[in-house]
Amino acid sequence: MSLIEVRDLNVWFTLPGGRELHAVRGVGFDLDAGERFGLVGESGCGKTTTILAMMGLLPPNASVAGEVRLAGTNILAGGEDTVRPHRWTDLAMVFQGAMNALNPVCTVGAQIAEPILLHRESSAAAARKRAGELLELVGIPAGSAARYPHEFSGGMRQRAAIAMALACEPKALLADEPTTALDVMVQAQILDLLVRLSDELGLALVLVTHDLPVVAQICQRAGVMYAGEIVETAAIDDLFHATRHPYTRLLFAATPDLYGDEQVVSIPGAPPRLDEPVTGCPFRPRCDSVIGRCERERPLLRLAGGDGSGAAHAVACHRDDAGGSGAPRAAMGAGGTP
Amino acid sequence: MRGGDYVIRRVGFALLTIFVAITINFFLFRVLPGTVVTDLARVPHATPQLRHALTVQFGLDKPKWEQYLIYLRELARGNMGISFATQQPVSQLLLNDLKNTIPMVTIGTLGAIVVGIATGILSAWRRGSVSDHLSTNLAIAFYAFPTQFLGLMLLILLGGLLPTSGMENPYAGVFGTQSTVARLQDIGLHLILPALTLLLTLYGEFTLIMRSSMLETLGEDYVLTARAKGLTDRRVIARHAVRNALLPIATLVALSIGWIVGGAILVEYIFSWPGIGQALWQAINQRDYPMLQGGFLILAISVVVVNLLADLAYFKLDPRISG
Amino acid sequence: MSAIATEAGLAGTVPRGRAGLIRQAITERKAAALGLGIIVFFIILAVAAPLIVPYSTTARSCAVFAPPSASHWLGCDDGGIDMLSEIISGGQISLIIGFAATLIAMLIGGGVGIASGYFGRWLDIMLMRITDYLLVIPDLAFAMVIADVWGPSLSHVIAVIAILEWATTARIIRAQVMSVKERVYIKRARSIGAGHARIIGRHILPQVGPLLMANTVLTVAVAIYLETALAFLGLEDPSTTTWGTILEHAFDRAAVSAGAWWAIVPDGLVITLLIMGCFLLGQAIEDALNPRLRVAHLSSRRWALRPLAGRGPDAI
Amino acid sequence: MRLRTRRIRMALAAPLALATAAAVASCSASGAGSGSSGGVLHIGTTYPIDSMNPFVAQSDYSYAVYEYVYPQLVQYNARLGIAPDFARSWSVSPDGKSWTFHTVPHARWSDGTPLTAADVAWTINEVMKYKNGPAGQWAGLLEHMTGATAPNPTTVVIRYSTPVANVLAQMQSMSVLPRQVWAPYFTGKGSGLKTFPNQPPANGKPMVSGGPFELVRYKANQYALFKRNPNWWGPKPKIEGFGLQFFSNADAMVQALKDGQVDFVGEYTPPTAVAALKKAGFAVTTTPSISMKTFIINTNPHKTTHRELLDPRVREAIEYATDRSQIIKTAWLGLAAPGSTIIAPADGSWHDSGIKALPFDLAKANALLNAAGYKMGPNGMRIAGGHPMSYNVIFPPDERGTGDRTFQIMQSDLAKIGISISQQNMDDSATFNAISHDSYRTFDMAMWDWVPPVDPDFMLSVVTCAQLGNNSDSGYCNSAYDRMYAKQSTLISTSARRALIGQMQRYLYAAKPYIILDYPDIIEAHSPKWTGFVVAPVMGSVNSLSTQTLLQVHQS
Repeated sequence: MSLIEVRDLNVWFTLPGGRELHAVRGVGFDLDAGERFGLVGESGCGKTTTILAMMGLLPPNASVAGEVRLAGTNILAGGEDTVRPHRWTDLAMVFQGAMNALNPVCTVGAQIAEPILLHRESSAAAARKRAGELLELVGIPAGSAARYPHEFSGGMRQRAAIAMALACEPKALLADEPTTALDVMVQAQILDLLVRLSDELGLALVLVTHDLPVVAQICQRAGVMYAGEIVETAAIDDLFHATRHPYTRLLFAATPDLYGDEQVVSIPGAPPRLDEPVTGCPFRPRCDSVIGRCERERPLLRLAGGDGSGAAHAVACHRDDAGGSGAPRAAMGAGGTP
Repeated sequence: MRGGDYVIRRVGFALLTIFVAITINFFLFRVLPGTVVTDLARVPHATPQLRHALTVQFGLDKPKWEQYLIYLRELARGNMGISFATQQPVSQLLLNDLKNTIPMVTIGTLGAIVVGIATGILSAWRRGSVSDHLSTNLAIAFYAFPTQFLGLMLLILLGGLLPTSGMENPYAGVFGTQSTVARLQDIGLHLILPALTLLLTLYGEFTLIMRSSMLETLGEDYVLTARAKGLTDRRVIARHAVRNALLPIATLVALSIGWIVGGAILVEYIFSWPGIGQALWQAINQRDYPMLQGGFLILAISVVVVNLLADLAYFKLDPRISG
Repeated sequence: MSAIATEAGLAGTVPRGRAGLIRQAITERKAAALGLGIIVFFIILAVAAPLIVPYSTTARSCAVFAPPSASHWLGCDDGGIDMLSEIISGGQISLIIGFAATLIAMLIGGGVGIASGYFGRWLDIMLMRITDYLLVIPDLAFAMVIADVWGPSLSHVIAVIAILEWATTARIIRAQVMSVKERVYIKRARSIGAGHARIIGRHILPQVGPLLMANTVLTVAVAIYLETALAFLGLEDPSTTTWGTILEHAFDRAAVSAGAWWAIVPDGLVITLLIMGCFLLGQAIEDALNPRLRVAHLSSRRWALRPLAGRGPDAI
Repeated sequence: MRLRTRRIRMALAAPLALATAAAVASCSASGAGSGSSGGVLHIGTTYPIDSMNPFVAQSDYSYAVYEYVYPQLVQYNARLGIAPDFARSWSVSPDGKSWTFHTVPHARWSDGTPLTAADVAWTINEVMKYKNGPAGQWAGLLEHMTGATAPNPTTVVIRYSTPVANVLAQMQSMSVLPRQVWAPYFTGKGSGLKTFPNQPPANGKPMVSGGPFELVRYKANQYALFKRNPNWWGPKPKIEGFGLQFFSNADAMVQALKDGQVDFVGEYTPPTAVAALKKAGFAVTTTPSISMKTFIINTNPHKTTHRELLDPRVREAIEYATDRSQIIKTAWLGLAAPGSTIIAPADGSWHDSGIKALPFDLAKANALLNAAGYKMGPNGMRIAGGHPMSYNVIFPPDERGTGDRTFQIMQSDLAKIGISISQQNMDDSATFNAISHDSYRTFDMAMWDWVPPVDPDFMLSVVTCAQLGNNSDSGYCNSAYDRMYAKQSTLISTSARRALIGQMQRYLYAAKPYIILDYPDIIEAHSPKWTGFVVAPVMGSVNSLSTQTLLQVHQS
């Protein structure tokens, strides 16, 4: 049994007009201690909603189904009250907009010490000392605990957010596009930091991003999401080199690599509206290898014919059930391999 | 100190505004047709000598500019002249009146702020619920009530239960012993209706502003972070949302001080509260320039001071302002 | 908007241009529709006043403080004049004062706001000191003196209210103009040689227009409020019948002691209703113009739980 | 409700005489009625005591307080005749130029210092020195006076340059000041006279008093509390003390009466509250007063505009179109008497009952105007001197409330005879300014009122040429009338003076500078638990005419 098991997670949003938007449609994956799992997909595919749903951080007009089992027990069973104790103690989160993820009118140190005081320590001094250590851990001088978020640079603010996430030694860190808002140099430092922390502290990491090279660089396994569900999941090498789902393949083709020797191909059309029912495979309108069944039947995520090289490789595509698979594209350019 | 020049600049602006207030005040009252001497008209056998004596005594015979310079010189010495009507030094009278107005206005305003902020937070947190609609519409209704109408209604409805005029029942102290505690209680009782009227006409604005400011703050990412940290709703609101939502309230209080004073005048008029509003009202009737100028000056200074305090409070509350 | 909102597609259909925004604000929010309804009702009442007024407002038609009866639904006031007719025709003049004063306040306030916001420097400092003074002075006390100086005729009351109210408008418009002025397309327009008048006309006014509209409606509420306060303190011409003078007559002739609630309550409620109407509408337009109202992350209502949806046996 | 201190203080300087006995309540001086003594009478008023300094105060309740705090030589009895007070008896020299008063022996001030005739002489002589300066407010009391001497502790002799008719009335309203308190202020330029607050010292001791009560606590514009003066030389008052509380509006005052916060409400009880108060079981007394509401028409011969108003037929027509009974019914709810001459009937024998006001007769008014040649022009207005007969009526705030309704009635009636009037509102100062502008040559009409003292001298003086720019609000100036006025002020014998005053009233009624609209009643209300009120035609029971009420009032 792995550290975190997400089973058939569904999220609906009731819109003001009364219509319902099915943002997450039966997502499931497992996460072991120290493992780094990437969740990839275009914006609006439900990846952020998924990790927010795991911590119950949804707005009032949302409704959730499915299970998030932590050491066997489903923390979403009783709604907000059962999930709250697990927040920051078991699952912690780092948000994308580092600029205002920190409270502008409180010092950084105080914001880091706050969860420690809440869940762990009783004395403020101990919490403050721990906050200083955490800042040092993420490469920020402990002295700057007394300064305010607007006095930090983008990178420092994200480091502080990470330090805050580690305040109560969580089992898993859910990172929502942690580096998207940062420039490339700072991005690399943050990613190294995440990898180092994951290895040293055995911290499980779920990295939500639309940036494939980043996933390739630091994740061991990844799942590709489209229109609210995982369409393909595999170990990082299989995903890049033994791509089975047409969307994944097209996604790689749409990502310019460092040396630019490949012709960048954009995927025509747009993801389907999540507030309307979908018949058949959601990717069908944009897929380049449509077969008869795609029209009628919605493909389910099934274990593909594994090539026996380790972690399971699952895909939700009718072509795959038929034994053959779309011609895998040539291996990614040099930048793609870890 | 952080933003030292910010404070100096704000104080500078405040002083400039007060000076403008003094000048405009002075000439504003000289525009009134008729002077206090004409007001003495129809005093039986007020001999022409008396009228002349009064004109000279109040310096009404000198050209306006000279009067203005005299007025500035006297003001620098803290002497606001003597009231034409009662011949007593204006500063003493006005400070006395201010002493009566301040408790009533402070309690009414603070009450309004507290009630306004509390209902604002509650209805923001319970957005869309019945209690939200109820408290918002009630706030708008009370805010829309003309102060004098509200005062009259309270006078009619609570007239029997609570004292409806004056600041205290003076008899107890004179015709029998009355401990200071009993006297304070008595004043407290007399305070309820005027302060309540002021509270009800003012709190609505604070509720609405606080509600929209809270709604905006609750949409900020750091609220999500706070919730993610496992804080209960109450703690998230108290620790993170309210502090940020309070910023616009500080400026609103400053802006509405002029409105509060207007309300105080009406409330004092209805409940015979012997405050500065009442004094201003009588001064206008008796064409009592020194009292009018003094009263306006005190009101202008108090408004400017409150504005300054609000600026400084805002500056202190929000570290982002470098000043 | 935070990540969730975009994903949840809550933005809905974005209305075309600012005017559409206001129309949407009114249709969307019940309160705004109610506010607009109240205002329109009173305007119609004022326009139709001469036709539907049951009794004359100057001639006596019943006993002093006669209680409400079949012939006089709202009884009579201290001069034996029918209360209902007074309120209907009183509304006519109160509205005229309210709208006229607001119009003047908007013109002056808007002008000063745009001028000081757009041209800035010394003009800005000078104009702002005057506005500071007007904001600093308690408006009712100021109005008392001015109305006393000029004598309590109708036009003086309008002028007094206009003088007091343009300062707040100027302040708001100035802030908006200064933010708009910094926008890129204004700088670009100036760089291609557009004259000040053109820039103000083409770019700044459309931006400022809706905000001015919202502020106008709120100022009407304040103008009516001030009118009644001035009348109550006896600074309005008692021979004209307005909602304010009705209350003043009642108060002057001790209606409360005479137990004549009908001389006070209906008039007070009518004033409150109109002010509420203006306020609801103004507030709604302001909300519509203020797109930053996000989805709240925190609310007393919680997200709901649903039973597990059916999935294939071997699905992960 | 406007602050009306100014118009009332006329009651101050000139002599006062009480109205006929009819108005007086039953209780006689000796206090035969039973009922417990003691208790504190709580009085409510809408006129604040603006100052305790008699050289500054203008509110009539201030003068009522001086009546009870300082001694006066004489006072009025229930029949408005002059009765002994601090002076036991008095006599006048044959040439009428010197008056001798014999004062109460062994009297003492509240602080124990002896109160003798010397105090009276001292007060008169000191005020004489400053009457053209700070003590100007008392100038009227000391007219034609040359000085006073006190040959012995119980005799004071006051000498005049010419015989003066109303010496007794003047002495009634002149308070004797305690020398031990006021002496330091009657020095140098006397500027201290006006700035001395004359209030109880901070240490809580009462203010030095020579009357039945002493002022114990005073807060400007709030309240004044009085206790019995232990050392008072006159009959002991039944009540232990009384308090005057100020209300900013009539509703608050009536509400306080209903709540029991106040026992007695005098003078300006609103007529509209009378019915409700009676229903609630309160004792409401109404009595004719000598105050009057006037409709002023400019009679100044040098008038620049609308000279048709100088035509007596026009003024007569306007009086015919004045519906006094409707005004009394609507504006005063019946609590007023129809007006006629400037000396009110409630003023007793001075009123000339021979003068009958013109009845309300629109036909006669139209006939008069047609006869005078003022044809009816377009939109219902007659034409005079080439322009429509439409006039501005200057309207002071004192007239708000009842005055508004009176104006509306006159406006609609005058319209029926082709004259249109419009209300021109302004405050007190501006009103006098507008009337006296350009020496009374520009104003057409005005509405104002008078609350004169009981003695007719003041009311008659208001229309003399000497008062132009001072007390005159009509601009009327006629040398024949002035000669009559000067003569009456020297007639010692009341019967001769009464005859001349009657002739003056008839003369004025014909000239019609004023149309006297009505004489509003005094309206008072008090809780049934109190009795013994002596109502007077000026200010009602608590007045500046005598100390009777507060000596006799007690809980029944």
